[in-house]
Amino acid sequence: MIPDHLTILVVIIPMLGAYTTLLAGWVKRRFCFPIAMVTICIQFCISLMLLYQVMKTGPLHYNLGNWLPPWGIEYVIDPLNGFVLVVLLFLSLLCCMYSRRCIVDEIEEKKIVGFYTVFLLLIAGVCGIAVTGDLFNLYVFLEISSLAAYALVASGREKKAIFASFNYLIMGSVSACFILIGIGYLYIATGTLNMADLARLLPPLYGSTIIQCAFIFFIVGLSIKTALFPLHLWLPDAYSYAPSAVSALIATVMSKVGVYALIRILFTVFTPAFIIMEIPVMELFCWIAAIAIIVGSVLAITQTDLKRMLAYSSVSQMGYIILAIGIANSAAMTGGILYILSDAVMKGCLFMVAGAFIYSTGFRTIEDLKGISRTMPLTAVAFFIATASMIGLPPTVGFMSKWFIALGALESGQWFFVVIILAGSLLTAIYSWRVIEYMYFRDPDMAHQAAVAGANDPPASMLIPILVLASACILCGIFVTIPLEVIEPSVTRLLGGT
Amino acid sequence: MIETFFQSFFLRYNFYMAVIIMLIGLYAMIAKSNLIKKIIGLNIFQTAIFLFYISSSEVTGGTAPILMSDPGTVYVNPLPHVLILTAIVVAVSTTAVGLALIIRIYETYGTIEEDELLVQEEKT
Amino acid sequence: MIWEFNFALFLFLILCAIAAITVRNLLSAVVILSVYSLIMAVLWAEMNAVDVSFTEAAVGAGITTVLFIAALSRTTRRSKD
Amino acid sequence: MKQDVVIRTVCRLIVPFIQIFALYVIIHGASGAGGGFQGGVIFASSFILIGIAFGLSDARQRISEKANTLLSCTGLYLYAGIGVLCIVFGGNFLGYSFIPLPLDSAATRGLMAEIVEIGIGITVMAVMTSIFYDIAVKEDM
Repeated sequence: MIPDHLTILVVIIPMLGAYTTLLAGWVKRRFCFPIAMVTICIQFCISLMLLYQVMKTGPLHYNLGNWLPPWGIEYVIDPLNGFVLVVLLFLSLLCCMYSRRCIVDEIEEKKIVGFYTVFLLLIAGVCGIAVTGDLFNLYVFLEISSLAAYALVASGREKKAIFASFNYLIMGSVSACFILIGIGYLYIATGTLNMADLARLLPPLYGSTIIQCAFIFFIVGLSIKTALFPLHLWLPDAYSYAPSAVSALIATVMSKVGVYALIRILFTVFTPAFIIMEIPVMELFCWIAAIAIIVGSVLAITQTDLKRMLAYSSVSQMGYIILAIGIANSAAMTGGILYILSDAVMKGCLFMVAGAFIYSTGFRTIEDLKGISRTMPLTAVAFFIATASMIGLPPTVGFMSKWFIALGALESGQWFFVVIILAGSLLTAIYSWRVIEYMYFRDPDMAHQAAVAGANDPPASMLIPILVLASACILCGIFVTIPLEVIEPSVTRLLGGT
Repeated sequence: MIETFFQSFFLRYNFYMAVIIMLIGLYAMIAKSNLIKKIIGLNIFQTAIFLFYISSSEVTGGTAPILMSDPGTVYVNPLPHVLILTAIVVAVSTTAVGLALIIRIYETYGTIEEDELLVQEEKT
Repeated sequence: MIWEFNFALFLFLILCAIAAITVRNLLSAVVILSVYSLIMAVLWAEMNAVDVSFTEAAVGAGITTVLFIAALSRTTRRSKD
Repeated sequence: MKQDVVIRTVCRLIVPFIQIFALYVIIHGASGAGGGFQGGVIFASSFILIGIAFGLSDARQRISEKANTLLSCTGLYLYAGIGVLCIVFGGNFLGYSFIPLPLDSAATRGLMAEIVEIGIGITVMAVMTSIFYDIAVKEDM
C-alpha cells in the first residue's frame, strides 16, 4: 500500500514535520532538532527507494485526488527527478545535522523553534518542486521555498542580513511574478498546465509570439532565481550574511533546485526542437555563462571575506551548469547534471568549513586565518579537498563533470568554450590557493596568535558533515559510474524528447 | 490599419490596462527608495498579473461559475480563478514577510529609505 | 458586462495605482492602495470571477491594509519620494 | 489609547455577526462563492477588530499566541489526516470518494471537502491572527 504513495509522502512528511516541530517546541525547545532530523532521514530513505523504483520500472506517475492528468495535478518522477531529489535530501540531511551546534552562536535561543519549522518548510517546498509535473504547482512550491529562504536568511544576529534578505525578497518576488506571467501565457495559448500535456500541445504553436514571450519570461524569472550572471546582485549579500548553516543550505539546495526547474522547463516543456531550432537562445546562454564564469571568478579574487568569496565563486560555478545547458549535446548535459551533484557537494563543504572557522575562532576574513591548519587540521584538509574539486584536479568529482562539459564543447566544435573552462579553472585556482597558502604556509599575526592557538576542530556534529562531504568529493569522482548510471538515461530522455 | 488597431484595442483593452498597471508596479519596485513603497509596488504588480489571468478566463455571455439548474448555461472558465486564489495567498504571505523585515530594518537602522540605508552600510 | 462602466473602473484603477506610489504620506498611500484593491474586486465581480473578487475584498482590501498600517505604526509615516 | 464608547459598543455588536458570516462562508464554500481561506481571513479580521478597538492585550485574552499555534497545527492535521485517510482506504492522496461512508460518491466527496475546508479555515484564522500580533506588537526583548 505505502510504496505506491511514496511520491506524495516525500512532500507531505516535511510539512507535517514542520508543524510537529512547532508543537514540540512549545512543550520543550530541545525536541525540535531530533524531530527535524528524523523527518529528513525518513525523506532521504524515501528518495532512495523512489530512485531505485524509477530505475527498475521507469517513470512513476501519481495523480493527486485521483483526478486524471489534464485536469488534476500530476506528480511525475523520472530518472532526473529521482537523482536531484536524492542529492537535495542528502545535502539537507547534512545541513540539518550541521546546524545543531552551529546556530547556537548565530541565532537567538527563542528563535530556534521557528528556525527548524521554516527549515522543514523550505525542504517541503524544494521536494515539491522536484516531484511536481504541473507548472502552476511548481510556481507555488517555488514561492513556499523562497519565502522560507527569506526568513532563514534574516534569522541570524548579523545586522546586515536583514537588508540583504529584503533585497532577496524584492528580486525573488519579481522573478516569481515573471514566472507567473509566463505560466499565464502558456495557459492562454494551450489551455493546460500539465507539463507532459504542454509538451504535446506546443509544437504546432512554435511560431507564435505568445509562446516566445512566455519562454522569455520563464528564462528571465528563473535566471534571477538561480543568480545567473547579470542578475546575481542579491546573492553575495544573502549568502555571506546569513547564518552559516543557512548559507550552506541555500547555496546548495535552493540554487540547485532553480537549475533543475530551468532544465525541466527548457527540455521537457519546451522541447529541444524549440530551444535549439526556433530561437537561437542556446548560443546566448553559452556566452552569458562564459561571462559569468570569468567575471564571477575575478570578483571572487578581489574579496577579503571568506564567505563572500565563496558566494561569488557560486556565481561562477553556476556558469558551468548553464554552459552545459547551452551546449546541449549529450556529453555536455551529462556533465551539467553531474555538476549539480558536484557543486552541491563541494559548495556545501566549503560553506560548512567557513562556518566552522567562524564557530571556532570568530574570524571571517581570509587574512585572519593564517596558520589555522595547525590547530584545525581536519577542517583544513576538508577545505583543501573541496577546493581541489572546485578547481578540477583529477580524482575528484569536479574534474569528471568539467571533463564531460569540455568534451561536449569539443564535440559540437565550440573550442572557444573549452578555453573558457580552462581559464575559469585557473582563476578558481588563484582565489582558492590564496586561502590555502594562508592556512598552511603562514604564521598567524601577532594579534590573532592566541585565538588561532586556542582554536580546535569543531564538535563532532559539525565535523562529520564536513568530512562526509569532503570524502564524497573524492568518492563520487572515483566511482563516477554510479551516478552516471542514473544520469545517462535522464539525458537521453531530456534530449530525445520522450 | 488604424481601424484594426482600435478594433483590437476595444476587444482586449483589459490586457492593455493590465500591462500598464504592471509597469506602474514594476516602476515603483525599481525606482522608489522607500521600502514600504517598494512593497506597495509589489502588491500592484501582483494584482495586475491576477487581472491578466482573470481577463483570460472571460467568455462572451458567460455567467459566474456556480452550478445552475439550467443545463444550457454558459460559464466562464473557472480554472484561472482557482489559480488566482492560490496566488493571492502567496501574495499576502510575501507582503507579510516583507513588512516584518521592514520593521526589523527600522529597529536596526532607524530609517526605511534605501539610499540612507546604503550610506549606513558603507560606514560599518 | 457594460464596457463603458468597466472602462471607467479601469481609469480609476490606474489613477489609484499612480497615486499610491506618488503620495508622500505613507498612510495615505496605504489607504489609496486599499481603494485600489476594492476597485479591483468590483472589476473582477464584473468579470464574473465572484470567488476571486470576494477573496480580494477580504484579503487585499482588508488584511493587507491592516498589516501595512500595523507596520507603519511601528516605523514611520514619512517618505522622501 | 483613548477608549471611545461608540467604537466599543459598535465593535461588541458587530463581532458576533462577523464571526457568524465567516462560519457561513467556510461551510458554504463547496457549493458557492467562498471557502476555507476566505472564511478564515474574515474570522481573523474579527479578532483584529477587537485588537484595534480594545487594545491588543484584550485580543490576546480571547485568543492567545499559544492557542494560535495549537489551532494552526490542528487545522493542518485535520487536512492532512483526511488525505492520509484516503491513502489508508486505497485511494490516492485526497481521493475523497474512496472513504467508505454510507453515502453515494458525490455526497462523500462533498462532505470530506467541507471537512478539509474547515481545517483550512482554522489554520488560516490562527495564522492571520498571529501574523497581525507579530507585526503590530513590539516583542519584549
